[in-house]
Amino acid sequence: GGDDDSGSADTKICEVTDVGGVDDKGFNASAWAGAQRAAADFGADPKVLESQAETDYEVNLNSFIDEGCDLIVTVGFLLGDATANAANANPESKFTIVDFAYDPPIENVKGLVFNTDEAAFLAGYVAAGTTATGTVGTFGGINIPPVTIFMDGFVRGVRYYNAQKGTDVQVLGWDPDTQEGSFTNNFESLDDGRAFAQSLIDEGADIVMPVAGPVGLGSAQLASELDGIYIVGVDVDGFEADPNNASIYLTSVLKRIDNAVYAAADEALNGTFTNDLYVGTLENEGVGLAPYHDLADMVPSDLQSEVESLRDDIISGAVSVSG
Amino acid sequence: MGHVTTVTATATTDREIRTPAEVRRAKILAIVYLLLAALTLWAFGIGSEGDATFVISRPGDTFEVGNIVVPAAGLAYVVSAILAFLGARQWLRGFGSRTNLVLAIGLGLFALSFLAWAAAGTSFSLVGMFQEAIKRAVPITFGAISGVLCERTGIINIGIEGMLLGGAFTGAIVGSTLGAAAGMVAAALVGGVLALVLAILTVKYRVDQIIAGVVINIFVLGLTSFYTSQILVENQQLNDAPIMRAFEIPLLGDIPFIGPVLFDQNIFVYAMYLLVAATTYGLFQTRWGLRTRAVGEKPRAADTVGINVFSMKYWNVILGGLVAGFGGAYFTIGSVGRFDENMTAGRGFIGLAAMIFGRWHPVGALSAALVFGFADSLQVKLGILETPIPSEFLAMAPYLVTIVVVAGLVGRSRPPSDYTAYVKE
Amino acid sequence: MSDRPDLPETPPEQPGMSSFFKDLTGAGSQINWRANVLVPALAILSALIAGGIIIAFGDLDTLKLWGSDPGQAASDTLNRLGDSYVALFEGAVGGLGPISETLTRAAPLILAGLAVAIGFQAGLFNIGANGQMLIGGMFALVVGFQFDLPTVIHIPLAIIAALIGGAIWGGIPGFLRAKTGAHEVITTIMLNFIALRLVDYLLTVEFFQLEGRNDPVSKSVLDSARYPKLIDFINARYRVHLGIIIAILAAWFIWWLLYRSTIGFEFRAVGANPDGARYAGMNVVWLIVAVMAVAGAMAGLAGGDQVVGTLGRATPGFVGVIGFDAIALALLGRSHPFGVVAAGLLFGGLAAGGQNMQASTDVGIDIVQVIQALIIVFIAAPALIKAIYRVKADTEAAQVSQGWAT
Amino acid sequence: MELELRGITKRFPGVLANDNVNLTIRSGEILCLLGENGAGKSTLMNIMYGLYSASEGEILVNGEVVHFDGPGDAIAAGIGMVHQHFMLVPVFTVAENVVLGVEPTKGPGGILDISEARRDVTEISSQYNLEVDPDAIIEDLPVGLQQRVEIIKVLFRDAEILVFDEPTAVLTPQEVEEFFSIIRNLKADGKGIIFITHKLKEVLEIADRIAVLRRGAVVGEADPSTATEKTLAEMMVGRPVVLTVDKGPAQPGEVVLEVRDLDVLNVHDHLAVNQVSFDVRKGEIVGIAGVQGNGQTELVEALTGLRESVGGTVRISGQDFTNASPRQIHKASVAHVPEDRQRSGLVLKFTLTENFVLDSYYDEPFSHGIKMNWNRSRQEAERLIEEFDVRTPSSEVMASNLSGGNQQKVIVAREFGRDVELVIASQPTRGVDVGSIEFIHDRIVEERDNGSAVLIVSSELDEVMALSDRILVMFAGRIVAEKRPEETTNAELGLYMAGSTSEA
Ligand SMILES: Nc1ncnc2c1ncn2[C@@H]1O[C@H](COP(=O)(O)OP(=O)(O)OP(=O)(O)O)[C@@H](O)[C@H]1O
Ligand SMILES: Nc1ncnc2c1ncn2[C@@H]1O[C@H](COP(=O)(O)OP(=O)(O)OP(=O)(O)O)[C@@H](O)[C@H]1O
Ligand SMILES: [Mg+2]
Ligand SMILES: [Mg+2]
Repeated sequence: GGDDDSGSADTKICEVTDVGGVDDKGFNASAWAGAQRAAADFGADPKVLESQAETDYEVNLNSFIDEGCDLIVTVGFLLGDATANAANANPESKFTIVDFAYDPPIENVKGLVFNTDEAAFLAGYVAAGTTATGTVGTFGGINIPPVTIFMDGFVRGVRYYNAQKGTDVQVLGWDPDTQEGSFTNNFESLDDGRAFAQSLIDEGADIVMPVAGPVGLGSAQLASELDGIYIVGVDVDGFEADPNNASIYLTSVLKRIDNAVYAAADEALNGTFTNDLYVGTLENEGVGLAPYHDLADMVPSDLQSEVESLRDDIISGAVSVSG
Repeated sequence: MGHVTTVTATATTDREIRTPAEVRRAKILAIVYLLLAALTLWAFGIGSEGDATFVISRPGDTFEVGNIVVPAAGLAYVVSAILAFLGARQWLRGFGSRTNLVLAIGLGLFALSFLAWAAAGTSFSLVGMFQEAIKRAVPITFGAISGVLCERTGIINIGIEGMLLGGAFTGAIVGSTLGAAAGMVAAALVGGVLALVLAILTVKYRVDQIIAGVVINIFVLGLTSFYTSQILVENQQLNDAPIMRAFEIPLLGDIPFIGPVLFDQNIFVYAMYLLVAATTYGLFQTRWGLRTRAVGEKPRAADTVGINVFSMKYWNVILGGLVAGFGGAYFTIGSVGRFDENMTAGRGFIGLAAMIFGRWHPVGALSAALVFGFADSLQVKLGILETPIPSEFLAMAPYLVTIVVVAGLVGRSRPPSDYTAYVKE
Repeated sequence: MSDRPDLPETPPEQPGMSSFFKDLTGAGSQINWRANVLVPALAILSALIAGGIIIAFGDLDTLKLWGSDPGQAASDTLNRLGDSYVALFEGAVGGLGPISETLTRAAPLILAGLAVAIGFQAGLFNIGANGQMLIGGMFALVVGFQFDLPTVIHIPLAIIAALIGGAIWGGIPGFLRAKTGAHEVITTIMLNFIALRLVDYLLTVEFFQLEGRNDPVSKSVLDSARYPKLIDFINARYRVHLGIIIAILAAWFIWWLLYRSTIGFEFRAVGANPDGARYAGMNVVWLIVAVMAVAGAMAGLAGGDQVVGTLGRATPGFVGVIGFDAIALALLGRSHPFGVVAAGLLFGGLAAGGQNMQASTDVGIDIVQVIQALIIVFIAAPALIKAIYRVKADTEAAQVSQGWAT
Repeated sequence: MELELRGITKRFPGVLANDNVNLTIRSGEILCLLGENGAGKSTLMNIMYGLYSASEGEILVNGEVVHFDGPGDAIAAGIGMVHQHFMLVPVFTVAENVVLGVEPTKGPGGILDISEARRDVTEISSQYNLEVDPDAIIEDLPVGLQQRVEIIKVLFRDAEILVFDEPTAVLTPQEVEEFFSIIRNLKADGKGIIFITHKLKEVLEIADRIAVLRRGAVVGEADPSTATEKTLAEMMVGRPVVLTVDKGPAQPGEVVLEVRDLDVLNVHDHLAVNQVSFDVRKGEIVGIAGVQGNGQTELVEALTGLRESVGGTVRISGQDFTNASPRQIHKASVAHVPEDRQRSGLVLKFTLTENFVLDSYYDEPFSHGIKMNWNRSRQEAERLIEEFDVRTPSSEVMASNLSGGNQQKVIVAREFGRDVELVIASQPTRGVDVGSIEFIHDRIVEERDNGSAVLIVSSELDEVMALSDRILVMFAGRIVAEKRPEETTNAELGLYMAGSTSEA
């Protein structure tokens, strides 16, 4: 096994990535960011093992268990089974898994899930209120729930806007009812990011939400070369994550995986660890809408305030995002 | 005796005879036409209503041109009729030397009808799609031309994929640090170095050419992935190259449809046009070309007239590497400025297919690459026209087209070279 | 007749190890240790050295240090390399756990390696092992979760399914090559991509998906179809399973097929000289399809090993890059089934060790890929090795390709 | 000019191809180089032409030691060579081939001046009356014309010393005469000429001096005025040789092979065999004569199932075997000695044992079901090696390690080793030394006398004359004449081979 003595004395926060790798600019990355921040604040050292293939999950988990990590962070549904097995085999270790929930819950695993559609709903509403062409678009990486939940929320947000304002803003690239739409089928090719955004723009979209990790950077790049084209970022605030093209991010659908992981680490290292499912919502700011930054004056102030109240309505349940 | 031997000239006679293989192939092709006709009729014709609106100009073009509106069903009926006719004619007489041309036209019509069906009831931008097709053809063309240069001197270059990837990687890093121009040069150079390795392995050590190429692919993939995770992840500033913007060529750019599609592109596209022209002229009009082809076709013959076979092979392969490396820079400097593991995703191999499809001729290679580019941009486009086809299948399109093309045509195309390692005692 | 050298008094060959060595040495009368043992060994050594250099360059801080304090930099680099390779070694053979891990990873590698080696033996270059693994795996998967049968029937059934799936996916390029001359190098690679997408799609289909979830994760294989673990009674974590035994049996079978059966004779004849094969009345067209189908079947078995052996389910791209490592492996094993087994164990060790290296040092796991590529470079060009180490070995470079069109 | 080879030695893996050879050639003379296959003639010439580098020894031009790094240097030194196997690029035009390597160019960047090239070609061809169309594509030209292109090529590089390596092997007697007058012109023009051949008559007709090579060494020079075919042959082989085959008269029985109106296409889809009909009877040897490339290859391939015919029928012992598979034909007990042993007759990477069962492995006793019986195969191999005197250390060495002649013996042994009703042998003794030729010829006659029908295809007129009971001449895909050897002459057959049709 992979046990080496270096620093097994002090506390460790350990992440096992899925096959996307730690530099996926997506959930592996934000989980890692949270782990690192927590490690810094609580004087632990952060460790990560990248999984190259399915077969690696079990091994990576085991080597962390051997290292006696205080919290093992696993990322994504692919690690669902492996994490469950490891947790059951090692009741004394603590785990937390991103984007996954067990039912019934496992004693020593904390699931971290996010109602991303709540935030995406708001983004859709903003986009619908801001578009000049009356058409907005979105595309995804792979047709899987953690991706399509963004697209569902986005489209429903637009529809809600149309319903409110009697407008007819079109959304290209996703149909929540048939669950079919436009997908790059990868989370790597920035060139696809360009191409898919371009084809949406060709059809008149002027605001695009790419839900495909780094692929979106390609779309942002394209947008920054054209004028009047804006991007809605996902997961993290594109304005900060992608400084080159900061100016074209209308807003971003925040999915604060980092905060959730940080919180879990906090619990684990300070003896308050529970296996209660963590659900990121607008309410607990596990998900949210990023500020408009440079484009603030592009979003009419009354639209801004409508978004604020819409947020409260969603939190209060007055408006349902799963429309 | 002059006259005696001229009698011997060719053992042919007036009696026109086709090989059984030819006949079989012709019939198969005919059946393909008929199947396409049936498919068009059944899938795109019957029961599909609504007009498809093809947008062929962009807002802001110098000359705005009206949209083309076609009834999907109507078009399908016409196309399937034509295809059926082609099939019948193919079965009865065949098209002789024009077979491929006709096939291309037939497939084009089929694609058109397919589009009309997909876009029925909505509108979509042909300009956009063709523009995208050209962009996507760029790395494929560079790969294919690289292949042509190598194979014309008798070296199979399976390593194109690796050279593209190496170029992309280098372009990103050098571009980020020393600027785009330096990035493109460096990318080309890296391609050249990889090609040199290929040349040494195959020419000097007589390693099986295909193995050598595959080695280069695996090696570059491993190396770039290793350094990406090892260096680029922590040092994003090394992976943030400037990007070549598209610029419109005066006048040409104003031609309706053609203009925006062909002449409002970035430097790589224009470089592609130049490259194709240059290699075509070079291969068939210059001394270098004659010698290159001689070395490929019959190395010993070239050797006996004092041509240095080895250095010809070395230089042409290296040249091919430079081309592939530069083409690789398209992925980063020419498109998104950022390198990602295995971002070439098989384009190098599609380039090889394009080379074969294009019969080892630069212009042929370009046309073939455009077909793939089209298939590629088509799948992007179809995603947003809610077609019932799952996106995973759309994503297969370029690869399927490649297989169909190679299977359909390589059988009949004769490689221009003797690929066996040249031995000199 | 007088001046004709006498034949050696050796009795006619008995099948078995001696003849295995004969095969291993081509047709030479005595064992060619230099060509088949020494050169590969040196190739591996060289690859490790070159890999070390690459690792060194992967560490910017130390690289910077060279400017200021070369001595320190040197020792840092050496330590880093030392740690890395020690970790690599321990992770591969440092105890029962690592060995179990090595064997677990060796099984699919060996099977996929056979898939490539068979191709080489018949002059075909099968780069499609990955796709064939995926399809074979999916076939085994369906059998694995769909039917509820006693183990003694269920496992063999899953194996057969895997063989069939792989054979189909391998047979297609074979057929295309034989009938249209489409070169297998291109078609197999394209079929890899297609298989990848196909699996992505299938995993979104109700029938395959885990009940109650719509992630692209398949239903789990029933226990009755899972390969039993071999030494989990010692430690539940030792996951080496039946797969490795199946792999070795498969290697033996392929050896028998190639060197003891008429079919193998035909395979090898087609590979060595297609014209000669036609002249000898062999059905070259059928043979090419058959070769690719058999190769595909082996790859399919490798995919099955992953699904009903190691993983128990299918997810997008569940075979990783095993199918590509298999190429290096087949070359290293000189396309001989038993050579493939040896090479498979080595690469299994590299994979397990690389895992451990990543865990205990900061050296990324991709380096294993690089080292494997380097191994092929040196293997593919024995002349290179001979030049470097001044070995006198009459090894000629492996030859597989037969140009483009047939 | 004077060119001297001094102490030239050349080693190949396992072969001493040239052994301390000394040779001199001067302007205005014709030197004939004689030697059996593999004696080292081509190797020596290739060294002189800078293609191979000598292991030892040196080359002197006009007394100066020169060093050739490649043909370029040799050409520069005024040496030209017409190779045994033509060195032309098949898909190029005549003009392109002639100027290749010394292309006339116009403007910058080496742009080809092809019209200039055309002019040069026409000039030379008119000067030495070697008419040929500068724009013809080489692969469409018959060998005779291809040879002219080679000669023009050499003259275009104004060579002083011209080497011809077995130029007459592919020519009809008439073409040979034509060729001789050409080189006589060249000689008169002050060129020095080295002329390589196996054919003793030709040597005596044309040579000023004769040098004989054996096993790589010069075994002596001969004076054409005094030498006879017999003495030359003995110098070549190193022992007395019988130059004729002794065989009794044939007793033809019933028809075994019956070919009617056969049409076969060649690789370029041209009709290579055109309405060919003939019979071969039990107990007779039928020889097909003809210049290479007149359809013999395609004919044999069609008869043995290696090429689809597009018209006509083939019957063997009464049954229809038109377009049957090689396997079916093999099962009909037909022996086939293929034209190109290395390409199709053998698998060079296989052991002799494997090669001996190459076409019968699929059946008892060599296999049972799909299980090979290697012990049995090996015994068979050793039997055949014994019986056919194949020179090899053991049955387990690779075929590639055998000499050409011994490789041929392996094939003959495999095909004649079982009892067959029909023997089809093309070029049975190509590249085989005189000793082996005798042996193989005797075996062929023996097969006939054992009651097989035998079909021989050979471009060696002498061989056809010596072996056949009936001779068919093939020209341009047709059978243009049928003769009995005793009622015809080389000269007459040569006429038919050159296309003048039979009025008999
Ligand atoms: N490239 C080579 N490698 C190894 N051996 C060779 C090579 N070329 C020729 N040889 C050997 O060298 C010897 C001389 O060959 P060479 O071709 O010179 O004979 P030759 O006199 O020209 O015979 P032929 O009359 O058949 O042309 C033969 O034993 C031949 O097998
Ligand atoms: N290309 C080659 N590579 C390696 N060894 C060769 C080659 N050619 C010939 N030899 C070796 O040289 C020996 C002599 O071969 P060579 O071809 O000279 O015979 P030969 O004199 O031509 O007799 P034959 O007339 O039967 O061909 C052979 O036994 C063979 O082992
Ligand atoms: Mg010989
Ligand atoms: Mg010769």
